Order: sequence, then C-alpha cells, then structure tokens
Amino acid sequence: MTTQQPAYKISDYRTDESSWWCPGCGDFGVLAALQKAVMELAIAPENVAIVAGIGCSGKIGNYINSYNIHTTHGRTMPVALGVKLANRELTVIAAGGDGDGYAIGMGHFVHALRRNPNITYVVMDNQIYGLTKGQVSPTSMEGFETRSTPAGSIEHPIRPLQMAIATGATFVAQGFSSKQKQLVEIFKQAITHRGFSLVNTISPCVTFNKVNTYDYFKTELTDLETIAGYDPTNRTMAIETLMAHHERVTGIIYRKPESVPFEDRLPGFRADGLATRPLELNEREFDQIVMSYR
Amino acid sequence: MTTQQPAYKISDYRTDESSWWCPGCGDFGVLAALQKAVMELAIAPENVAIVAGIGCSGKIGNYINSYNIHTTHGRTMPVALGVKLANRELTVIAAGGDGDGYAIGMGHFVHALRRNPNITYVVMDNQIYGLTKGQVSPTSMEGFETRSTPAGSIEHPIRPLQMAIATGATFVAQGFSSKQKQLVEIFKQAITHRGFSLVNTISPCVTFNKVNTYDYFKTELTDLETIAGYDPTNRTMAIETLMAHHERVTGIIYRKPESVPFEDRLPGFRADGLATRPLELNEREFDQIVMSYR
Amino acid sequence: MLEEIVFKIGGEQGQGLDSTADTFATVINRLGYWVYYYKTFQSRIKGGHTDFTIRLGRERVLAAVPRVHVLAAVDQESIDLLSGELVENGLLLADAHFKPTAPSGTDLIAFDMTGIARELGNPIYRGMIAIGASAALLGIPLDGFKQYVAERFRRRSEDIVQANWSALERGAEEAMKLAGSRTFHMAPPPAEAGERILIAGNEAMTLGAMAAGCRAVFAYPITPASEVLETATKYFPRIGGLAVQMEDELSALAACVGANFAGVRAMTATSGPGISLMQENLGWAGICEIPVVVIDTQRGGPSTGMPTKVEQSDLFALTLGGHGEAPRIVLAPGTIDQAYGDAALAFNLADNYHCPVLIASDLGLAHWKASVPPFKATDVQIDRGPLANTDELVNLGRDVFQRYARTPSGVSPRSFPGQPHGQYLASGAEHGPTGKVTENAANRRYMMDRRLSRQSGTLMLGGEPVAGVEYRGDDKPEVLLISYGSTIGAVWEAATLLRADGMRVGVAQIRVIQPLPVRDLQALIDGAGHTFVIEHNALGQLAFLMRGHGVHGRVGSILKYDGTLFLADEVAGRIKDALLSEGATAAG
Amino acid sequence: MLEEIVFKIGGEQGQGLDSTADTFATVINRLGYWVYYYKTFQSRIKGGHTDFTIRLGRERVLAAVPRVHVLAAVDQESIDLLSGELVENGLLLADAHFKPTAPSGTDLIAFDMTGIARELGNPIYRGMIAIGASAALLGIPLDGFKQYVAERFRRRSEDIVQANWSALERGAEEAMKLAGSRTFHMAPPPAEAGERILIAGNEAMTLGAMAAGCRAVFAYPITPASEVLETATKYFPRIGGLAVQMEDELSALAACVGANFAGVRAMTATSGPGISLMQENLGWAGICEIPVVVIDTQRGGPSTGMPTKVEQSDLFALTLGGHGEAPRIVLAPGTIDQAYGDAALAFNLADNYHCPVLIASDLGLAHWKASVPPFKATDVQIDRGPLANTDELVNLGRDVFQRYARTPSGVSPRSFPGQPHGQYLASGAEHGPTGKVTENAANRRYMMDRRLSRQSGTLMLGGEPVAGVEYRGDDKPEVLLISYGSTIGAVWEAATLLRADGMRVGVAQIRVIQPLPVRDLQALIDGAGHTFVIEHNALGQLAFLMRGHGVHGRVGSILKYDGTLFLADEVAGRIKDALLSEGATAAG
Ligand SMILES: Cc1ncc(C[n+]2csc(CCOP(=O)(O)OP(=O)(O)O)c2C)c(N)n1
Ligand SMILES: Cc1ncc(C[n+]2csc(CCOP(=O)(O)OP(=O)(O)O)c2C)c(N)n1
Ligand code: SF4
Ligand code: SF4
Ligand SMILES: [Mg+2]
Ligand SMILES: [Mg+2]
Repeated sequence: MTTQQPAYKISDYRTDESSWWCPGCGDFGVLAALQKAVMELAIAPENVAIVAGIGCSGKIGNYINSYNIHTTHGRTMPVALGVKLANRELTVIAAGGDGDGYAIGMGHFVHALRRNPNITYVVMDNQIYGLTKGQVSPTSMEGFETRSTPAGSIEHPIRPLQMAIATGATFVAQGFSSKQKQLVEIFKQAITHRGFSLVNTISPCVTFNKVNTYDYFKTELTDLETIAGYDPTNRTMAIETLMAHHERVTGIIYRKPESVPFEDRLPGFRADGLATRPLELNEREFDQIVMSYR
Repeated sequence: MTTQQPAYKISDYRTDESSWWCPGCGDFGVLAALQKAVMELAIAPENVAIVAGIGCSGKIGNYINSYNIHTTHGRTMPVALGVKLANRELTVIAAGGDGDGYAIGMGHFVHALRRNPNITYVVMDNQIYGLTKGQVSPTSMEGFETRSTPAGSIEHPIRPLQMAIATGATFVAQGFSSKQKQLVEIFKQAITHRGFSLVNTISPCVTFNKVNTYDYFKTELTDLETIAGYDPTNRTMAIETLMAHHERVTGIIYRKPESVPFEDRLPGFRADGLATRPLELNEREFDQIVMSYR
Repeated sequence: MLEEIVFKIGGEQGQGLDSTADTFATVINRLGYWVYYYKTFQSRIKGGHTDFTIRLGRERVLAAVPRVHVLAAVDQESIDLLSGELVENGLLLADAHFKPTAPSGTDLIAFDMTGIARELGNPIYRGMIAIGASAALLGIPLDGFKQYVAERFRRRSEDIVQANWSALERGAEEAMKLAGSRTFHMAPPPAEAGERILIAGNEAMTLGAMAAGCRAVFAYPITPASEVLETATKYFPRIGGLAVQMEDELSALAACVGANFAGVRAMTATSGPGISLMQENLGWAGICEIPVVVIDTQRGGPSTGMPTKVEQSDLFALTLGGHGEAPRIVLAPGTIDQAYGDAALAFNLADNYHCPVLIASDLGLAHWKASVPPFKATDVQIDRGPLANTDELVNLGRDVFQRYARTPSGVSPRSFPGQPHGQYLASGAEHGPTGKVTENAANRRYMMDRRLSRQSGTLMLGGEPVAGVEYRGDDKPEVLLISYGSTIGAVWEAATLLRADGMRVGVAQIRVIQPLPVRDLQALIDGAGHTFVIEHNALGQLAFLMRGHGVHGRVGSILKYDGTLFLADEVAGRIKDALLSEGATAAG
Repeated sequence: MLEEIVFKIGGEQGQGLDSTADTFATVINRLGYWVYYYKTFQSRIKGGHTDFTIRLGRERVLAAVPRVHVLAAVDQESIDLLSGELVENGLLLADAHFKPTAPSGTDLIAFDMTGIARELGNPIYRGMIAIGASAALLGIPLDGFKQYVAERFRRRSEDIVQANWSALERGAEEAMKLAGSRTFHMAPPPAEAGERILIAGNEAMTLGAMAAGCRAVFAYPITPASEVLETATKYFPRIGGLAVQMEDELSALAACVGANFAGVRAMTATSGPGISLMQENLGWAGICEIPVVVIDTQRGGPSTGMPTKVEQSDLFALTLGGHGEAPRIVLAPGTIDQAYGDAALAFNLADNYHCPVLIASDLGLAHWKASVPPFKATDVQIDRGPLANTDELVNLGRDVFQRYARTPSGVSPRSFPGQPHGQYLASGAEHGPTGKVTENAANRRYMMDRRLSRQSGTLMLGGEPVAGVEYRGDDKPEVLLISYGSTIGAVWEAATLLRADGMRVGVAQIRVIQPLPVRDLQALIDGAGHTFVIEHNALGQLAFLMRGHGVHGRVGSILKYDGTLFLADEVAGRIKDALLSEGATAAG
C-alpha cells in the first residue's frame, strides 16, 4: 500500500516452487516476461495480485512471489474484478489458458471487456487443453486432431482479438512467448493502461500441440511494428489488419487513449483502496437510512 | 417427420394460454411474426421445437402450439443444439431475452455462433430485465436508470450484432416487433438459412423501459433496404454500417451464403433424424470394438 | 374493542394495489400498532391475481392468518378467491362500479368509489377512498392517515392534500352509512409504543450487512432476492461502498470471494437457482479459507419451480450441495430483527471461521414486512477475526508467512494484498501451510480436519457461544415444535393455540442449520413427549439433517409444499391429528 | 509356485513408463491371468512421480495391494517412495545407469539397461528390457510377450520384432544372472481361462451406454472423466452417433437434456466441479421429467482439490445437491463389469423413471483396468419406458395430449418432437398435466408427490426389482461391512482376511445410492453383530445418508480421505481395532 520506488530484482518476484510445467513449455516465457514487466515498473510484490485460472497456464501463480489466487476453472474475470474493486491500489493481473478464458470463461470475458476495469488479462494461448492432456480448445484450428476430435476439429476457432475489439475493448494486444522483449513491453503497456487490457499470448504446448509449434509461429506471425503506418488507436484499421492476417500478429493491436476504468465510473467510489478504510459507519447517516423505513 | 405440405392456418400455431405479458408488450409482435413465418413456410406444428429462456420473453413457448422446452436461465443455446443434433429434421427456434442471452447466456451464445448449427435464435431485446421487474441488462444504454442502477448504468452496452459478425456468425439480422412485415420476412430467411441465425428483435418493454419505447425506435431505426447498395454478404460493409448506425438498423445485416451447418460437418453424422433410427447395434461391429481392448 | 385485526385487499397485478396497501400499512405502523404485512403474487408482471394482507395488533404479530375482518376487493376474482377467509360478520368492501356479487355468508359494503373519485377530480383517488372506508370499517380513526397524506403531499400542493383528505373522509362516510353498527372496533395502539420501522427481511439484511462493515454487494437479479442488490445500490455508494449487478451467479459469488480475499467484506444474495450455480465456488472459498456471505432467499423449487411462493427446500443444497467436502456455516433467521442481526453475525462468523456463511432466508422473511424497533448501528460489533499484523509480517521477512499455519483453533491469521511479506497462494487445490500445492497424505488429513472442524460443535464468537437453537415455552413440554425461518411465526402462534387447549408446549427455533446444534436438540427432544419438525418442503429436510447428524427420538414431520403458507390453526390442527393417530392423548 | 503376484514400475511422469506398463499388463491379461492394473499420478504433465502396479492372479483380483514382488524403478525417487511395499525377499529392479542405491531389506537387481538398449540400436528398447527382466524375476515365461511383440510390430518390420525379442531375452538373461535362485515362480494361468479384455471403467461405461442405444455424448474434459468423451468420439461416429466437446459443464448437461427431449439417448460425464455446476440443470431435467444420464467420476475434492487422487466425496452433491426437490436416481458400480452393466441400466431407468440417473463412479473405477470377460451387446436389453403411440396421438387430436397425465405409477408416456399432436411444453416451472404452467396448490402437491415418488422404494425395471444392495458372505455375520464404488474390492479382500481370523463376515455392496435400499440395509444390520461403513471421504457420507433415511443400529464408519487407497489389510486392521476398542471380542 505504501508507494516506495525501490529497485526490485527479478528474484523478488520468484518463488522456490519446482517445475509444474514441461521443459520447453511456452508458459515459461510468459512468466519471465511478466516478472520482468512488474519489476521494470517497480511494482512491489505485495501490491501485485495474480488471479489465475485452472490449466497448466493457471499454475503461473505458483511461481510468482505476489498475492496469488487460484480460482475455479473459467472464473478469473469476476474474481479479478472483486479484487480490484476491493483495492484499486493493487496491480491486478488475471492469467489463464485459452480453454479457461474462451470456453468456460467466455461469458465473463465479454462482460469484463464491457465493464473495462483496470485489470490486465493474460491469456496463455496454446490452442489446446494442456492440463487435461490434449483436447480441442476454442482457439484450435479447424481440422486439428486431438483426443476429443480424432477426426479433426469441425468448429471455427474463436477470434478473440476481433471479438474483443467489436465488444468495445480498450486495449488489445498479442505477444509471443519466445519474443521476450516485445512481450515485456506489451505487459508494461497493458499494466499501465487505464482500463481492461487483453494480452493474448501465444504460448506453445510442446507436449500436446504438434502443429502450432515455435517453428510454426516463427513464420506465421507478423510484427505490427513492421507494418508501416499502423495506428493502434484506429479501430477500423485494427479490425481490418486482424482480418487480413487471420489474427496472426504481435504487438499492440488496439488501444483507446480516452479509456476510463470501471471503478472510476462507480457512483460514490473513492480514489483510495476500499480495503484500507475503517469499517465503522457514520451513525447519523445510518439512522437516517433506517428511519426512512418508518 | 412426414413432409406434408398442407396449408396451415395461423390458429394451428396458437395455444389457448391466457396472457402472460402486459398489454402492449413488444413480445406479442415477435410471437405473431414467428407464427406467421412458420405458417408461411408450411412447417407442421409438430416439426417445430421452440427452446425458450427464462424471462418475460421466455414465456413465448406458452403461446405456440409446437414442441416447447422452457430451459433454465441462459441455457437455450446448448439445449437447442441437443434438440437439433437429435433430430435434424426439426425446425429448432431458440428464443429468450437480452438478459437471458447476453448476460448469463453470453458464453453459450458465442459458442453457438462458432459451431453454426442450423438453429434460429430470436433475442427479444427490450434493454431491460422484465420479469424481475426492471434491472439493467447488457443492452441497456449507458446512463439508463433502473432498479439496480439508480444512478444510471455505467457499463457499455453489448454490441451483439458486431460481436456476432466478428465471431464468425453466418446470419445476423435485426427486426422490430412493430414492423411485422419485415420481421416475418427476416424470420423466414433465418429459418431457411443453413446455419445459425441470430435475429435480434427490438421488443419494447412498456412497463419498465420508459426510454427505449416504440416511439423512440420509430425515429432511431434505419431500414437497411433504404441504404442504396447495401450488400448483406459483404462482411466489412456489414460491420461498418453497424458501427455507423450504432447498431440501430433493421433487416438482414449479414449472411454467408456458403455456410455449412455444424451437423453436416460432424463425422459420420447422417442426413436423417437420429431420433428416428433404431437403437440396436450391429453386434459384429460392437464385438470388434470390445475385442480391441484385449 | 379488538386487540388485533386483519385487513386484506385483492385485485389484479399491476393496478396500483400495492401502493394503496403500502400506505395503509405505513400509517398503521406509525400509529403504533404492530404490523405484519404480506402479499401473494404471481410470476408475471401485469394481470394475474395479487393480494395484500395487513395484520395489526397491540402486541407483536408475526404470521399469516386466514381470519380477515375487512376484505377490500377490486375485482370479482378476489371475492371468489378470498371471501372464505372472512371472519364471522366480516365485511366485504367493493367498488359498486364493477357490480360485485358476494357469496352468502359475507356482508357486502359496496359503493361507487370510482364515481366519487371522479367527483374529486381523478380516478386515482379510488385508493384513498378505499383506505378511508376500510379504516372506518375497522374502527380506526382517520387522523393518522390524514397526517401521513399531509406529510407526503404538502410539498407538491395543498390542493392534493385536501383532495386526499376528502377521499379519506368520503370513503369513511359512505362505508359507515352502509355498515352501520356492523363495523369493527380496534382498540387504540398501546400507549408505551416507541417508534418502529416497517421493513422487509431483504432490506433488513442489507442494513445489517452495512452496519457490519460490508461494503460490496455483487449479485444477479432473482425473485425474491433482488431487493438486497437494489437496496445496496441505493445506500452503499453513500458510504464509499459499491453494488454491482453481475452477469450471472457464478460471477457474483466469484467477485465476492475476490473482494474478501483483498480485505473487503462483500456478499451476494440469490435464490435457489443461483445457489445451485454457486456450489463450485462455495467449495472453492471453503478450501481457500476465504470468508464470504451469501443470502439464499428460498422459493418454490426445483428449477424455476414456483418463484413467487414460499418454500424452505434449499437446506440440502445449502448444507451439503457441493462436490467434495468443504466447510460452510448456515444461519436461519426467522424474524425481521433476527434478519438484521444475522446478516451482521454472518460477517463476524465468516471472518472468524474463514469460510462461507450462508443465510437461509425465505420468500416470507425476505418480502413480508413487519414492525420492528429501529435498527442501531451500535447494536452491531465488528469482529474481523485473526488478521496478520503488518509489522510482524515485515519482521518475519520473505517466504515465511504461513497463511495456513497450524493453530489450535484451525483458523490462522490472514494477510491482505498490499501487506509486505504477506504474499501467499490461495488455491482451490490442496495445499500446505504456505498455500503451496501439495498432495502429501499427512498434510491432506490435517487440512481436511482443519477445515471441516469449522462445521462441527458450537460456533463461538468473542469467546461466547452462538445460540444454535432458541427455546421458548413450557418446561418438560408434552409437545415440542421445531421450526425455522419465517415459518416460526405460525409455529409460535400454533403453540399458543395448543396451550389454550391445555397442552404443555415448547418451541425450538433453529438459528444455526450448520453446524446443527445436535446436543441441544437432543436434550430438548429427550425432555419432551412428542416432537414435530414443521417445515415448508416435501422431504422433511431439517428432520433428515437431524437424523443424519445423529439426533434420535420420536420425531414427526409436519410438511407443506404446495406454495401456500403454514397458518397457525393448521399447524395446531395437524399436530393434534398426529397425536391422536399416534394414540397419544392430546390434552384438553 | 505363487497363485498371485504384484509387479510395480515407478518413475517420472512423461517418460514413457505408461507404455511399458501397458504392454506388460496387456500380455499378462492375454496369457489368461486375471489382472488388476492401477497407477498413481499427479496433476501435472511432465515431471512428478508416477507409478503403475500390475497385480495378477489365477483368480479374480480387484484391489490395490502393498505387497510388491518386483519393483522396477526408473529413478531413485521411486525406490525411496516405493521399496517399502516390497514383500519379504522382494526384488528391486533398476537400471545400473542411474546408479541406484537401495534401502536395506531390499534386494537390488541392477544392470545397465540403457547400455544394452544402445547395443540393440535404440534407447527405446529399455522398456522391453525391463519387461523381459521383470517377467523373468516373476517367473513368467517370455513366450506370450514375444507373441504380442510379433503381432504388434510385424507389420512395421521383421527387424523391429527381432530387436524387441532380443531386448526381452537380454533383459531376462541379465536379471536371472543377478537374481539366481531369488526369483519368484508364478503358477501358470488357469487352464479354463476364456478370452478376457483388459479395460478401465470409463471405457466400459461408454461401451455400456453404446450398447444401450446411447448415441450422443456432450461433455467437457476433466480428469478423471475425460476418457468417456474421448472413447465416444472414437466409436460413436461409426454407428451414426456423435460426441461433442462443449464449452462447459452447464452446456454439456443442457445439450444432453435437449437431445433426450427430442428422443435420443444422450449422456455426459464429468467429475466433482462439473457436478457442482450441473446442479441447476439436474433439477430442471427432474421437474421436466426428461431422462438423462450423468457419470460422475469422483476425485479428491472440494474445488480443484486433489484431482488425481481417489475419493468418494460427491455422494451428498449427487443425491441432495440441487435447490428445491427433484427426483434423481444414483447408481454405484464397483467393478468393471458392473460399470458396463450400470451404464446400460442407467438409460433404462432414466427412460422408465423420466428423471436424471447419475452414476457415482470414482477415479479408481474409471482409470484402473481389470480383466473381464468380453462385453456382449446382447447382454443389454433396451427398455425405453412409456412412449406415446403416434397413431393414438393422431386419433386423440389437437390440444389433448397430457404429457404429465395422472397415472398409477406417476410416470406417463412421453411424445417426441415430430409426432403430430404430441406437442407439449416441458417447463422448469411448475405445471399441470399438459405442461401448462400453474401455481394451483392441489396440482403442486400432486406433482411434487409424483416426481419424488421416483426416489423412494425399490427401483423396478420390466416388472423386476433392481437390486439396491448385494450381499456376499456369511449368514448372521458378526461383522457386516458396507461399502460401494471401487472401494468394494479392498473390502471384499478385507472380509477374506477377517474370515481367516475366524470371524463370520458379510459384505453389503450398495449398488443404488438413491433410492437407498433402506429396508434391505436395515435387515442386514439387524442381522449382524457390528456394522461398519467403509468409504473414501471425511464426513461418512453414506453413513449419514443411511441415518437420514432412517436406518439405525450400531454402525461405525471407517473413513479415509488422504488421497491414498484403502488396502485390504488396512481395512481389516482398522475393523479389528474398532471392535477391540468397542470392547467386542474379535474372534481368532
Ligand atoms: C469446472 C471444471 N471443468 C473442467 C475442469 C478440468 N480442466 C482443468 S484445466 C482445463 C482446461 C485446460 O485448458 P486451458 O485452459 O487451455 O489451459 P492449459 O492447460 O492449456 O494451459 C480443464 C477442462 C476443471 N478443473 N473444472
Ligand atoms: C439462474 C437464474 N438467475 C436468475 C433468475 C431470475 N431471472 C428470471 S428472468 C431474468 C432476466 C430477465 O431479463 P431478460 O432475459 O432480458 O428477459 P425479459 O424478462 O426482459 O424478457 C432473471 C434474472 C433465474 N430465473 N435463474
Ligand atoms: S502440457 Fe503443454 S501447456 Fe502443459 S506444461 Fe506441458 S507443454 Fe506446457
Ligand atoms: S414487464 Fe415488460 S417485457 Fe415483461 S410482459 Fe410486461 S411489457 Fe413485456
Ligand atoms: Mg490451453
Ligand atoms: Mg429483457
């Protein structure tokens, strides 16, 4: 709660947890970039709250020295909202898988976008269900063969980035787990953005997804910085670019500079953290309310 | 299941249920148009399955002489999918409110869009929670004062039409409850469309929504037929038009002619209704499968 | 001079009857009578029958009764449905305008209210005319009504005040003319009456939560719980709090848990369908040891069921509904003042036991209004339970804080985000003392025992036990009646009726459903001749839970699950029948 | 010559141990031994300890045991964790490559498997070398393994077959060299052995459903239930059916109900978190009287809990978890053949009782494999229950069909979309005979009684009762053991152990959890000296339900909830302890 500005070390954000992930898992890169981003922003570990989903990805909280809450499958968004509204002085980061966020959590995701609280949402997208050992996910490509689609997936993959923008998102970005420098920068911008930030992070599952591999993405992805004249504040350009590249881009795709976070719009909500205020009521005010029932 | 083509009367689709809706409720117009559409398409009442949500709107099934299933709040989409896959010869129509579909039901809605089963989804949109007596809904306008937002809503309303198109919808339309002729036509096209059809239907709540009234919409809505050169098969044009008109249009907004419904893409799924086939197994086939576990 | 009287008004939904009934009830309460005010309604907005009953007495009244003195009927259906409830010589008041016909055995007082209202300049005055007439027929002076009207409308215009006064007077005159000596005479209000408010359970619980320091409500609308969210949206912003309508019940509870994790007392309110949807997250809060308060306003189930009818059929879901085994505390207030108190108590228990505390409310408690002395903020003590001390945390240093440390009580201090070195992982997966996930068998045994110990034995708060059952009645009763929730009012009255028949009767109100006060209940049952559990459900849920927890003895069930309310006479009658058929001697 | 032997292999997850163990188990089963094959694993994909145990006998074996004859360890951790399970003279087989050190009291057989594999051209042969060595140490001839290898690889190349044969032989040779006379000698398989399959419960249930005419599975992946969906995706398309992975469990059940409404037998499979999420829709199916089948593969709860550990803690959620009161039938298979049969039975019951039928499976039953005689489609009779006749409907004419007609059984014929004049409304709101929504009190009473009658008394199918409890054991037992699910295997064995101690013992396996076979249970308890309920949970859920339903008597609970499996010796030991501490004379 105190706003010191010490120079934190990366180790300040680490725990001594042993590996929950397979060697080479894309999630390691997401973790590293996130730790680097909060360090470079000099956010004290105790002021970071990670709200993680269920899945391999959801184990990210095990590795980060911060306040961590590991939710039920798909419910990161409302939990993060509760944390943020309880204490707006915290940096609240939700993180989870593509199944967690876009399958069971889809409804909450859309409503979070709509509300626009100052939360960063990191989707660790491996286009597969990792923890349950390789079933189809909402971002799996058509025709993708998995344990639950042995004849290939017949569903159109979700287009989370376009969908987010269409729904009114104020910050939409995509990173790649092995493109560390860009990813750190994206996280920093997402965290400092005043409103809801979606960072879809391509994070290959080396065990169950033998199609969408590191190599696959090395050729597939276009860095938005390489597109001349790309303007992330232009909504139409953002949508058209996503359509043209089938969402295979990295960088900050869209950002609405005039975004006002949900908590700023709540009637009567104050600038300090609700959690830090005393619980006692103004007795006279309470009496007045009670007596209105006479 | 027999494909007779008798001339049905509108009364064939009516029940003797007394009124569950307030006089003047927009839902009456939706009901009338829907009955007219199935009549004009000469679909026998027994081949219509209405899957209704919970809300004033969800009571539509009480009025229609057809097979009706009144689900739990927000779950029309998966129930309709189950019905359709069980018997693809049925005309399956899901219907419910803006709260039912876009709040609690949002996740299922997105996934239905993505799967694209041959189902027509009628959202009776009154921008309010009717049955629970007037709380804010996901389509309520910013600043709208309701029982649960006495200081005015602070959330951005959902944009279901843009969202649907961004998510990959193959048929998106919007009608107005008091524009019967157009609405009947929309329903007919939606029902005959081979794939998932979203028909958002503006259906004023005369009791709790004193802002978005019939009069309000009479001036607000633009008929797409009046837009010269509007091409509903052009996705970009559809999105741009929706953006330009803040989604206040009526007519068929987008349609993908080459849509293939989900059920046609299921491996091994046959052209006749699964429900009508005998349950007995080919014994030899079964033995083979069993013995593969030796 | 009557000590107690019942007034009822019936008609079609959406016709403004509610505001007429509200006015009547408000004035009666202000006059100093004790009021119990309830209604029936249907799951549609306009059309369909509705009726409002105002029972008023010189002593506290807490239940529905079928003995109506004056029935004001706005349509013929109300007469047909309700006139059977009239007492002998009961009066049926109707607008001659709709040509009412009254069944034999009722006394019709009909005059042209609509005509008079038009004379006064607006058909809207019909309601006030009916109030004037009803007051006259019940023998209650008009002064209180006039004063209220004046207070309410003076700011608008003196003319409106005058017109309303005329309406009251004209109504009274016409009624008296027709009724003559057939009117009732209510005794004046008790002299010592202090000020009282007239409030429903939903509002009382929201105020109780507020007084207890609850600052956030996340909820999804549902009958009959919506008023909790709606009341919170009115008052919470004034005190720096917030109330947010979420997209569903899953998210509503999830947000509450998030807020509590971060240190803010937060709650949600729902009804059966929402409780079903919350089962997973309730277990999650339980294993994470995060406090949270949930109000369940029970209604007719299952599924959509009968959403506007009373039922108490969520006890199983509340106590045992989730997969796996996680702690939950379940409270059961039965009256408005208990509702206020239990809402506050729930937060204190949650913060001391670090688990979900559920309030088993019901439609009757939530919606019906009753007179109560005004709530005081000072009646509520805030007890936040074990919290980590910021200075100690800092001294401890990094990687040492054990959120789930072994303690004798099984509850250990929690830290809040923002406290340096208080960082930990709250996980729905099994974990060790620091929150790290582990599948170690010994740890598992300890953690399960630790958590589940919260729901056995007697709840303690500030070193004092929390009463799980409240007993009222005779020593060594021949008949012991066990009940809970809003049903308790009818049961208390039934006890009085049975006593009038010469029986020794006791009533045990269950205040804590989980942990069930097994020992106290057993002692009461052992000390009684016959025991009956009275509840609004089909499976005898409380009786089942009692047996499950090992309570034994001769315990019968009196059940009702048809959507209609338990009435005292009915309860008394069914108990007498049960005793007779058991071959027992029902005294008297 | 041993009648029974246990082989175990342990190492790190994701290293291919599973395929080595699978090969071993498959061959053993094909040889004609009865196999019980189980594993432990962790909720992560790579890394973390895993082990596989193959118990094989000349008679049927159905439980885990801690008496390992040969332990093949692939890392030091496995030795440390598992060598305690070795029998006297047990052999520890390890790759000399990782320089294993074995604790005292174990006999280490270590040779350089990796080196030999390299010699044979590929480190992958290590697995086959271990198999050859293990077979030799257990005294099982290599012929069966060779034949299997030939079948499996011949199509690829004769060289691979030869290399694998060499691996087997080299492994056996090296092991024999080191072990000398210390090897075990398993007796040959029983001569009369027919063909058997080796299959896990999830697969068996999917096949049972298929044989019963189930043609649609809608599910959401979750450990340990995912294999039901995965098996269905493999086979259902072949028979014109379908299997769809849904977006969550709410939609999975909703789609199943939709399909059943439209006339197709459909089911879903999930674990605890999914069961919690399905509570609302279960009540909905119940009030709509729509059949549906749900498999709950229980695992360590609550919330995420211990997803890879055995537990039986969802009984409350399965029987009583939803708000309001709606019918549910709950079956509890305990063995693979029961799993197959109960899956089929579930559909017949659902179609005859028109309500959800839940199968209380568990991780042990779902994942562990056992030898069973091959399932036959003809073992399953399809009974679709009361259906409306299309011709009669047409004769009836419009607006007459009563989907919820009063019938003596309380179940009435249902129509399917497409049947002319069969139209009706299936609603989660209370409704009358035609399905129209009504709040009429008398109708409500009837409908509640009608629906809830489904979960009392004895289930009947085709005029025959469905056994709710199966008793095996002695007449007038001194000790009655009650259990269910996969725990039953250990309990059966415990009974044998106790009998060996001279006790008269009976075992009652509960096959139907709801409606609980109250009368049969009471008779068994009344006829026994002491009764114990053995279950994998902390609250004694079955015992609680028994008491709740009025079963009484001297009933103790033997509980385990630390994620480890009940073993027969342990159960027998705890029962003896309990008897002693009760002061009873444990005979023998
Ligand atoms: C309610 C519920 N349903 C299902 C599961 C099982 N489950 C655990 S993780 C997971 C999905 C994993 O996929 P994703 O979210 O993409 O995460 P990843 O493992 O790929 O990082 C599922 C279905 C669960 N834990 N809870
Ligand atoms: C799980 C659940 N939560 C809440 C409710 C209460 N409820 C009934 S209808 C409704 C929403 C009504 O709004 P909408 O869907 O827009 O329908 P409308 O009445 O406006 O047609 C709600 C919240 C419920 N029935 N079930
Ligand atoms: S299974 Fe895939 S997502 Fe999970 S830890 Fe391994 S590589 Fe990562
Ligand atoms: S409340 Fe509104 S939506 Fe509901 S029936 Fe009345 S007008 Fe229609
Ligand atoms: Mg994933
Ligand atoms: Mg609405």
